[in-house]
Amino acid sequence: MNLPISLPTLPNIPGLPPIPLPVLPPPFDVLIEFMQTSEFMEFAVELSLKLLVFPGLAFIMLYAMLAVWGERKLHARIHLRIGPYHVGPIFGLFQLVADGIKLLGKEIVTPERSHKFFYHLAPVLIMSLSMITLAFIPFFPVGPGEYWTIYYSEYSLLIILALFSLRPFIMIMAGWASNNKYTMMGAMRAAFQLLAYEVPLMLSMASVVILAGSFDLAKIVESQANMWFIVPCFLGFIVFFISTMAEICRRPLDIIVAEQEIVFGPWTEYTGMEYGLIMMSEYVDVAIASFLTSILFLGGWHGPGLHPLVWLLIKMGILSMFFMIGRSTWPRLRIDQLLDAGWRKLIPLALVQVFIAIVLVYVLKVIVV
Amino acid sequence: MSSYLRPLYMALVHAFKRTFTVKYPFEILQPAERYRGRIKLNMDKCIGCGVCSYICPNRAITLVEHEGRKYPQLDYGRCCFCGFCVEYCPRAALEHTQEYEIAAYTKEELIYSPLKMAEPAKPFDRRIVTVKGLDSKLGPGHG
Amino acid sequence: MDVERLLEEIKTKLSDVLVEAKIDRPRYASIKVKPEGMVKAATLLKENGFNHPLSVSGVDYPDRGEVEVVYHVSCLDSKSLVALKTALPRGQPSMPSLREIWRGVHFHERETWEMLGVKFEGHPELKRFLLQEDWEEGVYPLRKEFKLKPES
Amino acid sequence: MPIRVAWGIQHPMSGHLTLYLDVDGDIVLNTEADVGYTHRGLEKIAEYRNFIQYVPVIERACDFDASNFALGYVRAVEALMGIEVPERAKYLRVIAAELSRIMSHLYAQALLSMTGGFETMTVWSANDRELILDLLERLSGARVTHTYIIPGGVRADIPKGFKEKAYDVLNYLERRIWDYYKMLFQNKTFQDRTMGVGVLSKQDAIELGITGPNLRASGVDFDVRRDDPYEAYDKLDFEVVVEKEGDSYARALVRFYEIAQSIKIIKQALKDLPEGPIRCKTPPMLPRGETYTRIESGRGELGVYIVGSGTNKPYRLKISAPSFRNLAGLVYLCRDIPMGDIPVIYYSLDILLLDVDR
Repeated sequence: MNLPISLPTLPNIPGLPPIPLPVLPPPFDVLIEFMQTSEFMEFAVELSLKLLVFPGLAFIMLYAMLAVWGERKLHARIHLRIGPYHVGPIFGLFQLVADGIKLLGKEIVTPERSHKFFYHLAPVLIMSLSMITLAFIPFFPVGPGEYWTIYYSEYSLLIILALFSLRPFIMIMAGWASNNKYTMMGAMRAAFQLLAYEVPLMLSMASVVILAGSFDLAKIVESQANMWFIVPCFLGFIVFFISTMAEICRRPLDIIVAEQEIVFGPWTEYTGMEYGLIMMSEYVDVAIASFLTSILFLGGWHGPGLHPLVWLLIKMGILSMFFMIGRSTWPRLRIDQLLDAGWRKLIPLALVQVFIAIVLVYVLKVIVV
Repeated sequence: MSSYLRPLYMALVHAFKRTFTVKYPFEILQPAERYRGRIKLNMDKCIGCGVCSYICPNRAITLVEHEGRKYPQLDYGRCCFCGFCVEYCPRAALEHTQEYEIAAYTKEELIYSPLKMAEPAKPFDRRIVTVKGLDSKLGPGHG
Repeated sequence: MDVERLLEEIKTKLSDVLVEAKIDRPRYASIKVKPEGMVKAATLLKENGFNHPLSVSGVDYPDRGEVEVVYHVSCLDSKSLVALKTALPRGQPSMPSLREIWRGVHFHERETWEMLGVKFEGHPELKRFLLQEDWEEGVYPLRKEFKLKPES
Repeated sequence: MPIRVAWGIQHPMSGHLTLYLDVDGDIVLNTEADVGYTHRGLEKIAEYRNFIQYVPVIERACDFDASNFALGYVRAVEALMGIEVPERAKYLRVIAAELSRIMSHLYAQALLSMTGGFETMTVWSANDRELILDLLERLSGARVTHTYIIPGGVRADIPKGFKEKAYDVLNYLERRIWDYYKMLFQNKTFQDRTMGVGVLSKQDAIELGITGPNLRASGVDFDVRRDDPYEAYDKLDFEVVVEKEGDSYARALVRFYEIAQSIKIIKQALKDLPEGPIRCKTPPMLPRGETYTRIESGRGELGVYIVGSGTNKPYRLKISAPSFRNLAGLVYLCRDIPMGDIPVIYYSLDILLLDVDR
């Protein structure tokens, strides 16, 4: 893969003896030898570039800052107020940095009779789970068959689905470990909601997979070159949008963290940077949701003119605004209404959509897989 | 279906209306001219009769010696700003100012001695805003 | 039914326990009854349409040595109001609870018990209501001997 | 096996109240209310304050609806003294009371929309309540606890530019409440959360002694302002809003339409405000005897039972607060419902704990 930057090589300064390499037992000497080759160096630099810059840390921090600023300004304007005002250049852009520094200063409290190990493990897990999901999303084509993604596999959609289904366990772990009635109720609600909305999520993905013919996200985007999948499966788009909203628990489907009923759901007892991690993972989830929606239905990086990555970011930006606007337009649904909507309304719609997809592909042969 | 999308339409329409909030420490809202704020004592008019301390519902006013004469001393920890003392004072020695920023760190600081009550009203040194634009399409705002 | 006809009916039916019955204002009557006649009077009132309970107030008269309990009940159709009063001995004031007749007086009776010590037999939940947990038994704040310390 | 959860005093939406819920899964089987956190013994204080001094104290019994409570107490005192307030003071009292009712209804709507997590309506209602507070500040000198209505009449006449300012605000509010209707009452999610929740039948409402908008939402056509008119209400025409369903949505709707009615009342009162004095002499002492007067406050029918003692301090004062009687409705309704409905029912009944504890 030709990288836009020059590769560093091991420094052998003339005049000084070459750096003696350590002699290690059998399995490691092969590893050391392999690390000498330029091919490994190239892989290491590229991987660190991906981990630390684009889909990794720097992008997430930047996106979170913009998302926090955008969301709070959007809600403020709808509430006829001003929103963050004093921190940072454009009226409060550095609000997340300010909140982060504040949270870093706060003490991390451990509730008295809570299960210490699992209590402190939960926020770390929820954050890492959200970040891992980013590793499998292809962002833009680099070569003919090459894509800019941390781990390229033909089953990337399946892996993401598997990671999505891991989320309720971490919430139950947090709810159970913090030894508080409200967190227990929040954990049970998390189990209900996330399981209820995984089925429509899968079915709406299924319709896209049928049209694209493969589980690989890159191929799905490639097959949307001339017609975005939102056109044939618009129903699928709606079902997918609503069920991802439930998966990342955004209002109006956020009974997991319903402040008015169960204080803050499974996350009630967390303070300090643990609370920061949980909030951060919420914005990473919004990023994932908008990436997935734009890749599956809005044709990923396809778009006239601009660089493919820019197109993906534009679509993702607009979609994340739509994920966030729910907070100030609809009140929260009750748990039984929410589950009823999940099981009785979304799943039939998704099934209809799958039927349409099958008809389109195999019966009318309109779309060649 | 319309009632799902109507709030979304209303929210987006309101996103472009005028903001209603006041940036309080930097701007201040214009109190009404009849506003019952801090109570100012006019030392020479006061005859020390104690009607104010009798009528005060929360017993906030007590009479205090000062250079041989009795003057009211107001404890803002108890005062409920009902304005009865100003209304029932026979010599109109007490009057309202438009100040309402009289918070203090300790309860003792809240007890205003007659001298402190006699200080003249401080004018507002910040931008004063009033409600305007009630009839405009943009909705009311403070400017 | 309106207040005048109600008074005639009360005078005829409750003549033995009736102490006095008069009309203070148009559509506002007050009936004073002996304690044992309360349940009868209450059921009679309820049958005549007075089924909207307003309040239960206790008034302590140390000089007359009695605690007067006043039930205010209104009839929504005829828009009239009745005050059903009874006087109880001040030492151990107790009377049958009218909770079965008017469901709404549940909290009112509980508060009157707490504030004045009027024991309502048959009331399912006579326990601390508004006062703090460590309020010692037997002290009833709204009695005249309970003095507020005059502030400053 | 139900666990006992304290939906209690340390809870974002509970206010000064602890509800001990027997929760089985997500269903609340039974509720027990523990109140008294804001009990200040206002009835005992009444025996230590003369009838003029007590007006600011009783306004603290329900400070979202201060003028109505002051009006309730003052009418009881005047009924005991047997004095008649001049005509202009009656109209001014109606204006202050109706402004205070709009203030109370807007705040109730703000809290109810907060229960579904709907901050937008909360902030909008609070914004427009500010305009009403400005009007009351111009009229009486204080934003929330006005102490404007005192025995014998009213403390001050309307200031110079008050009528024009009031017409501006009221015209704006009249248009504005239809924004609320589109945003809140036609919001399908809000309808899902409140329709059919906490249904109070007409018979239960009457027997439990429920008052105010909650009673009218259950189909009972009763309003003290029309059926037992006081001050200038018999000279002003307005309709009494009645709904039939008796659920949380109907209660919110009754309060919503009552704001429109109050605006109509204030405009009429401002238009035909008679000339004349605004206060009359009051005898120095409260005569012996007792009386019970009632007015329609924002939350319901406020009954004041006062026993005169011949001195200027009442012998006994009983405040029959509307929220105290609605509390019976809350405990009755919070049975066999999902956990999510507790805040909706609690705030649709518009129970203010300052009222309950006095």
